[in-house]
Amino acid sequence: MMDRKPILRVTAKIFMPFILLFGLYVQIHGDFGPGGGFQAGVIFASSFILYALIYSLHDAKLVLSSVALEIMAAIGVLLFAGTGVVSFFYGENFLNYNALAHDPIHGQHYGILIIELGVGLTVFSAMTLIFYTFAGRGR
Amino acid sequence: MEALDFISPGLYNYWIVIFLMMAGFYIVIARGNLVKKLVGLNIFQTSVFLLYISMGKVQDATAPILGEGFDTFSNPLPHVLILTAIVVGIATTALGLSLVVRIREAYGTIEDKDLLELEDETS
Amino acid sequence: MNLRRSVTLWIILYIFWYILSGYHTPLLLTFGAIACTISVWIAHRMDVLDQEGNPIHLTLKIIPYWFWLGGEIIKANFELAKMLLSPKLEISPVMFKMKTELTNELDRVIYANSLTLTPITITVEQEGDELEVHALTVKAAQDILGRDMERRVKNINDGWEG
Amino acid sequence: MSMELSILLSILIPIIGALLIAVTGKIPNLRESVTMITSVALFLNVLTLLGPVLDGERPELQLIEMFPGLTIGFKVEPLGMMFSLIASGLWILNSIYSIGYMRGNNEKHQTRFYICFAIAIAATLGLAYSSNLLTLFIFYEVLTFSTYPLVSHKGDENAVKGARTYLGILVTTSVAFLFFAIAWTYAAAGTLDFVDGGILGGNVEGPMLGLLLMLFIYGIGKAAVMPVHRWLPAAMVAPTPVSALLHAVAVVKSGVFTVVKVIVYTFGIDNLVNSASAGWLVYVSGFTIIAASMVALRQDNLKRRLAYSTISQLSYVVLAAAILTPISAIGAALHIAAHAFGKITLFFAAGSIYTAAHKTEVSQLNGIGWKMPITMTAFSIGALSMIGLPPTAGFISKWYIIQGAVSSDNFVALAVIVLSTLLNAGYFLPIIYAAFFKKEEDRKDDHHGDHGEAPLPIVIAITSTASLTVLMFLFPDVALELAQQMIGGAQ
Amino acid sequence: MSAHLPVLQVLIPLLAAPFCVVLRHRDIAWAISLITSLVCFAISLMILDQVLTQGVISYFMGGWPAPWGIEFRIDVVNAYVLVIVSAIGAIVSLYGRHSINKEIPRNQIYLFYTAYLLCLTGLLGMTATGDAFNLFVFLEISSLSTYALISLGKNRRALTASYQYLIMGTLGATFYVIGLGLLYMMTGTLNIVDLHNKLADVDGSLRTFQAALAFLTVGLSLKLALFPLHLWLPNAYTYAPSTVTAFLASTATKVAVYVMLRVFFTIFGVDLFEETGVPNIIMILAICGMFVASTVAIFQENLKRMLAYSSVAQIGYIMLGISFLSVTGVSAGIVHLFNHAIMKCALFLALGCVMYRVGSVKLSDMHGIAKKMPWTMGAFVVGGLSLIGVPLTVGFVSKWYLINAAMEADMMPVAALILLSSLLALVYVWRVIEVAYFRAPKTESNIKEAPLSMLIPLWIMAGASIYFGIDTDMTLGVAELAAEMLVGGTP
Amino acid sequence: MFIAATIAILIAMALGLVRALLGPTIYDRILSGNMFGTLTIILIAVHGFLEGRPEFLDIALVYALINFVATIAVLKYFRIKSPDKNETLQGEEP
Amino acid sequence: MILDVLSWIFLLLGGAFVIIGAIGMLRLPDVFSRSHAAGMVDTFGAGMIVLGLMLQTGGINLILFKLVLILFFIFFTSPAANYALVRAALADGAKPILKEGVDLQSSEKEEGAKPL
Ligand code: NA
Ligand code: NA
Repeated sequence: MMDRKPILRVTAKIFMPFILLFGLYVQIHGDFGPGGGFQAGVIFASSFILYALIYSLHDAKLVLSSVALEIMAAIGVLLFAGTGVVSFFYGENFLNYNALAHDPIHGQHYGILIIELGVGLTVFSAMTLIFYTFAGRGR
Repeated sequence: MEALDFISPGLYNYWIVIFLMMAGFYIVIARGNLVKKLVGLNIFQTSVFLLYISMGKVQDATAPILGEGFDTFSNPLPHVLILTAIVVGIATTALGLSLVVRIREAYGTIEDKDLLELEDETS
Repeated sequence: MNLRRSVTLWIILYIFWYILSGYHTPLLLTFGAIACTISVWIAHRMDVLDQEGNPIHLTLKIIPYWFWLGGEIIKANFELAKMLLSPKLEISPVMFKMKTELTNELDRVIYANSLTLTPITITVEQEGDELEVHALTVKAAQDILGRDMERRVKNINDGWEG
Repeated sequence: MSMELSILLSILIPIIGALLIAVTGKIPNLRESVTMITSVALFLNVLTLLGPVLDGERPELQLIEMFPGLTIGFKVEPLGMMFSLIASGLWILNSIYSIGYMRGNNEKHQTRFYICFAIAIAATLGLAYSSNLLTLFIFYEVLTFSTYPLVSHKGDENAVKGARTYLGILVTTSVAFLFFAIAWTYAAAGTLDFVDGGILGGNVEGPMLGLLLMLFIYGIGKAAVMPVHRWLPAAMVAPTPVSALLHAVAVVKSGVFTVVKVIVYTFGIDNLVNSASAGWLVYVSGFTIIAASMVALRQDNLKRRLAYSTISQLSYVVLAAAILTPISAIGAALHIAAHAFGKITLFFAAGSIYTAAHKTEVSQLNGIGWKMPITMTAFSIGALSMIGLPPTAGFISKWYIIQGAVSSDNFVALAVIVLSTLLNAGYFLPIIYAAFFKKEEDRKDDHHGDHGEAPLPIVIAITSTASLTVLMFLFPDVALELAQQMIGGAQ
Repeated sequence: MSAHLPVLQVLIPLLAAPFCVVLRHRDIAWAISLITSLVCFAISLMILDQVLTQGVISYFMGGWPAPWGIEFRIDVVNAYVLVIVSAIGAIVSLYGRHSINKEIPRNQIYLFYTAYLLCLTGLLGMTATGDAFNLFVFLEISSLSTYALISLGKNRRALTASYQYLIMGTLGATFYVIGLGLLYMMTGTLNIVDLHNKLADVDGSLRTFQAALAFLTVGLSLKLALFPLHLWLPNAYTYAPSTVTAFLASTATKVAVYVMLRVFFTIFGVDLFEETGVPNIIMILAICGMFVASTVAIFQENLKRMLAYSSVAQIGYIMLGISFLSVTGVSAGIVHLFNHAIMKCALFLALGCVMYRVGSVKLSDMHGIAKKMPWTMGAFVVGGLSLIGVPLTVGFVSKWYLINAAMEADMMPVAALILLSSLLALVYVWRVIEVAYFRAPKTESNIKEAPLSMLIPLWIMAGASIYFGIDTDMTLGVAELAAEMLVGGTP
Repeated sequence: MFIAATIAILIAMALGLVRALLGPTIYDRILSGNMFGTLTIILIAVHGFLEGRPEFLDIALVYALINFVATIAVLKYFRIKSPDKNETLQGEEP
Repeated sequence: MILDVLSWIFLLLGGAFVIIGAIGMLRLPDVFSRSHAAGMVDTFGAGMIVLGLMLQTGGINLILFKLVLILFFIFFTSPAANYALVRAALADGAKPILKEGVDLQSSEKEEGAKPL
């Protein structure tokens, strides 16, 4: 299949690393503008979906299996919610990261970074998983 | 530029919002194909994104993030809201599509009309 | 693993990161390094790290080609615009198959995409050395068969043996 | 034994009985013994309350307070006392009769029959002792539902159809009208308790009071005021002991009992007299009396004739209450008892004829009086009571009603009573005449040509109820005392 | 830790859900969801206690004050709803194991519990949050997991039902967000209390308020299945796995009603709400729903579908109560929220037992089933009586309040309509009772009573629908407090 | 000038929508859908400038990516999903 | 100032071509010929507008870079998407409307390729 579509294949090959990196860029820079995790997740998932579309679902699953994705989604949720819980133990409210570092500014940054990472992971794995089931069933 | 005021942000947006809403709603209701209904649903949801985009400058609230050398956004709220709404929209669409695929597997069709006939037979 | 390509890709990605990031704190630069490594790793797992996927060998020679192509695109666009705006839509669509002399798959793709990017012609199918093209006018079809563009694509890749 | 406990036991004894019947269902003799013991125990328990009530005590028991002003509670007042005595007393006789009837006719589902019967009795006693409208309503509905399996007992299509009509009319009217009226009463008066002199005085007035009364009267479908009487003929599909339960022991009695209670304790007689919005009730009940009698006249099926007679007799009670004089109210209370004894006798007789001779039509009864002398004598006593002739209970109650009508110059009521007496005579006397003085026709296809008196339990039961009908004429003291106490409070 | 209860309430199920995915074993997943829902229930009780003793709890995410940070704000109203949702969640988890193992493919069971916990998260979050947009997010979490849960049903029609619900639900949610967007444009805030305060200062025309309210109302009406926007509900309830149906029927629509209460009374306030004219429309639709849905229910052969239509009717009662805009009416609505949750849960759990043993919930497959499954059908009857509104069940309490609210508002016809529609409920419940109790089984089969692990939760619910029908202190007390707060206009 | 560009884009979008509605084949619709997507990206970019909100560019980029992936996905989906070719090509169902 | 003027020119040009391309979408007869017009909008029209925006960024900065990215992205993916579409249509059995009786062979130059 892949040999018969050189135009799409080459385009995808060239772009893939950049899409992935752009996803990570959005992820890391999420705290400068809100919502980074989600966008990153979407971008990352898009790259996997593109890969599965142009190559095959089988190839995509070799790169990242369904089970791995399910567990990643779970970890994502745990990261998101679990980080908030940490603040309880410092006597702060949920999602208050002032406690996470010595000064509140850094604390907030780390907190948001981890949370966004959780969101990104969840969004990415959920979207990819749904695509897997969707594409896998469709034949 | 006064003649073009009707397209200035704040007005033309609303016409698009209303148009998309109507169009999306119409497609959801009138189309018999399950995928097309989902497309309509997406268009309908898009109208919401536009609605929230067009109120970007409603209030001068500041972001609740402590500054560290870089500026805070003037009103990041709609931004967040749109993104959230988009997440929800995508998740819904994805779930909808996977349902459609399974419906196709189970019934062999994704046309409303045929589905109704098939369901009447079985029930 | 093709180490040379991995390293070059990593470097390119890191430059990309550096420009995009804007905030050059140690933390973010470290994150950048990690991000680039992850990207390269996944790319490697996806098996996209070959001469097609990472055509660093073309970098210099392709830029003049782009300028030339840009000119062609502009010309063709104006031509198409004229056709579309004239009251009589004077088109004479043709579709034909041809064999390209390009031996390298990447060159063939560049050629096919170049055809598509300039209006009036589009590549409908490309498989091996066989190309199927749809052209809006007979003249454009004949221009293609004149092989000017094909030669220029061949030039980009001159001297490189894949 | 405290009186609270007696009240509680009045409801619990039949329920415990029902449970024991369920347990012993596999052994018929044991099961029937349980029924008998339970019914006797219940009657004795009810009797313990009679003395105190006659002495002017009003035992109370508050069970549950759902929310302020809305309780499940009991209070034994004279009318309820009288009703509970009738119901629990007749249950004993009815049980004796049932044993004979059910065995004699090889009926199925006998266990279910006795269980539902016991529950119906429990509901009746709960209803009789209710201290407020809500409690009364609950037991009213329990009574309806517990009698459904009894009415549909035969289980064939006809029985289910009749039972559905029975249930449909009773429930619909009770929910749509009675419950609505109760809710209205609560909204207006803030309470639902039965209070001497009524609770609505000053709260609802004028035409609205008439409307509310109408909701009550038609909501109490068990009183069978036309046109909500249809359930009663429909329920004739039931076995005879059930008919007796419906017509004499529990169901229709609950209806007229509720009507009297509502008029006396919720509206208050004085309140109604003053507002003059109850006048229509005389006409409605009068019409029912006459119309039902005329329908009865044309029925050949004996039980159907009795059913229409019941409809007519029930409206006597309603009419008596509607005349709105103390004397007529006493008549109403007495008529509940009188009709109970008379009508149960008549139904026992009908069942007895069915069991022994398998006859159901009036036209088949020629000469039967000589084959079944006890049954037909009892029947005659019951019929006389219905007509209102001495020496039967019906005479006494009718006497009070007429007195009430005369004292309040209510000539419409008077005319109705006179006319209906003629009609009653018109549909009962021919039966008695035919039974004793006409010759039986020879019919070759009749395999039951040779028969004697009904089984012994039936004979015992029927003799007892007929005796009660006469005894109440001879010794009306207790009933009269209770009825007078009821009115005494209202004045 | 007690300061963090509001957020823990939502967070615990959210954190538990991924563990079901990671651990992947069906029994472990069940254990996780059971423990989680029990903990949630305990937390909700603690929260209710806190609210009742200390007043409103306000919890700011991340410590930022309103309107920037997301606030969890819990007063009597949502403390009450939290208890309902988490109680039902606990019962359903307790009940579900056998039923789920039977109805859902083995390899999908862990996903079922994940979706279930996420659904619980969403519902609890919707209830706890004080931020109108955050509410939307939780709404979608619960909705998406609901679609997934429904699609797990055995019949292939579960798929189309889920799809249908997805379309309607998403339309509803989008309408809600549009309405919210309009409010946000007027006020610049999304915090519910803040919205209330700022709306008072907005000098917009009535039109703009109407537009925003219309969007919100239509959106929420879709979610709570207000007639005629209920079309998704019958199929969804019918074809979802039994456990899911029980859970959804008693929580999802209830939470949507709660949100509607918030929008009407907390955000807009009684006066503005009344001015828009929306209450009248709701009243009319509610009454239409009561009748149309009940009538349709009568003709259903599939009992899950019958109960689904009954739910539409019952939602009509709730909305009717709210539309009176009086303390009594809103109390009736709120208390019915609780009561209906209990009774519907019992009913659907009973059907789950039938499904488990018989493999069908069609009426024609249930002839004489009461003999084989007496406990299951007993609970069904209790639930059914409650649905009708029989005294001593929870259904009576809410209906009594509802009728009183109608009387208070001088709307006698509405009160009458409430009663008439109860009759329709009686008809469809009675159909089942008649078939289950009075019909002979079609074929001899060795159907057994459901396992104890299903019967116990079932009877907890059935018992609760009697207990709270008698002891109304807690339910009515809280409902009245809540109603006073909502109608009184103190956010 | 931004506004002129905005108007041009909107007009083009409207025309594209007309084509999408006219069809007649599913591919015409996808084609105009894709074009619509591109125009949306440009519109977001221009709008960002107009509003002085350059951070909208990120959204535009993401949107461009999704637009591309979606187009490929839809094409793949429809080709697989049309056992009866004529029906798909006629586009509109009767 | 010159940059400004140039920028306006690009923006207007882009706008014009976007509209012309859209008109082409309407006028051209089949999906194959329409894809030319779509390509015009996607690449040239969009590219001109982005170019116009790039000149407005006032120097080399992040915004410029992101616009370049957008431009690159569009230019790389548009032909691929276009190709995928046309190929799919063809594989699905769509027949392009062609001018009849054209013999590309006859007008062919000596060294030119032969159409198959
Ligand atoms: Na071209
Ligand atoms: Na092109």
